[in-house]
Amino acid sequence: MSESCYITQKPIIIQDVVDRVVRPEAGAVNTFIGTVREFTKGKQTLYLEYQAYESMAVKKMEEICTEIKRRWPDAEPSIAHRVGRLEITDVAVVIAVSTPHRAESYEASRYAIERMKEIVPIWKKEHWHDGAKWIGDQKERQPGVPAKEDIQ
Amino acid sequence: MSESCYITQKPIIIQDVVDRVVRPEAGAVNTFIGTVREFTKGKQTLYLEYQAYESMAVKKMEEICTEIKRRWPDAEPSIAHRVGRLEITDVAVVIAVSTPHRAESYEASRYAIERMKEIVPIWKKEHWHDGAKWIGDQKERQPGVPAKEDIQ
Amino acid sequence: MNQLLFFAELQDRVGKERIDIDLEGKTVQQVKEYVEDTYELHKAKEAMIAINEEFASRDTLIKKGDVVAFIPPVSGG
Amino acid sequence: MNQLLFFAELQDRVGKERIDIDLEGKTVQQVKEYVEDTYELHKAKEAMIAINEEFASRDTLIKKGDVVAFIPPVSGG
Repeated sequence: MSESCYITQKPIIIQDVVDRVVRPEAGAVNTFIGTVREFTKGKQTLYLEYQAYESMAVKKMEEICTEIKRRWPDAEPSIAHRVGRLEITDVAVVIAVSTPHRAESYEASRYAIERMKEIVPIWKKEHWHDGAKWIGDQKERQPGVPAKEDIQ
Repeated sequence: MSESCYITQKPIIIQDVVDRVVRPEAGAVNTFIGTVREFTKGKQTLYLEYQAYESMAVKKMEEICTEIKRRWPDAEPSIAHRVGRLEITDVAVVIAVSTPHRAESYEASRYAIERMKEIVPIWKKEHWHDGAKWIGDQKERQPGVPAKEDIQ
Repeated sequence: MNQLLFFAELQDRVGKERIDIDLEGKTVQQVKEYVEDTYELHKAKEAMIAINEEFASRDTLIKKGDVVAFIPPVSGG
Repeated sequence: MNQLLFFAELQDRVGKERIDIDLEGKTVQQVKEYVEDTYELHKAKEAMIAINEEFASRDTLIKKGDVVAFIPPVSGG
């Protein structure tokens, strides 16, 4: 059985992520694919650079999969994230979740991408004509340790 | 530009459907993949047979894409449906919707599969050990013309 | 003349996917009753009718050359 | 001894991805203050700290051999 979560420097093969969750018990697979967008708030991106704290990132991705199986016991998730330099329209992340029926596949897939953006140590640096910047969505987070992890 | 909606007798290549919607303006692609499930309400399916009123089905799939673009103007959808004999875990339908941001990709993708099950003339016949039956979800529909189409 | 198309269970029951027949001037409702009676197809009632690939309401009149299709409850996806 | 790891902007600012340093007995909060002062890293405040790949609260004590990582606000996906 192949790992359900992984980080790679090579282009992610969507079919490969889907193959990890397709099974006779499932009638639905929802897939979320994050691609590199050219314009963000009117500013043109030339390319992105993704960096990961790889060992911890895989651990956190697996944690998200565990959370999903706890919430949707019949769900089978898989998550792949790419690192390194990515060009416009390149695939940065692929999430696939299979479930017996379709509603849960959408819910669990959405949950996975939201959690990815909260707890998985991966960062992107946007490169523009006039500079570059590591992006981190400070607004959505509390400084220091997030309340959730603090409590657990 | 390739067609955004199609019906095929051959296995659907997920990447092919995704390729039809990936573009620089989009940062998100949501994909719904319907696969052949082995057990439905405890009954084992051996294989499925899909039949379509092909010309009308493609027209209705395109109509769904038009509806999506009306509701989510930045969305780009693509829908592929397979016909003929499908084995367990085979892919029957692939929907891909790209949008600038992720929330809309989920919403539009969900909308597409729900509408597929309402207005697209495609039918499946379940084959079991002890027989076979064309499936049609009468409960969810009104006999005769659906109110929606009646009004339009 | 018109084409009358059948799919899924109705096709199996009628034994044909297509019948050439003159339906001009009939309403959709009358076509359904005709098929129900001729082929002893109780299920025809549950079907929608599409005329030239568009769903039609029951009082729509069939015109010359119209392609009339019985669309049983769909189950794609 | 401990390993202190930096990523993203902090790594660029510190100029290294890893520093070997003895942090035993310090709290997470003290490590943050130390890094802030030593590297003039204002942004260190916004970072979370992971000890051995798990997020740690500010009063957690660093033990011998712990791998301590600064995790700036993430932006994957």
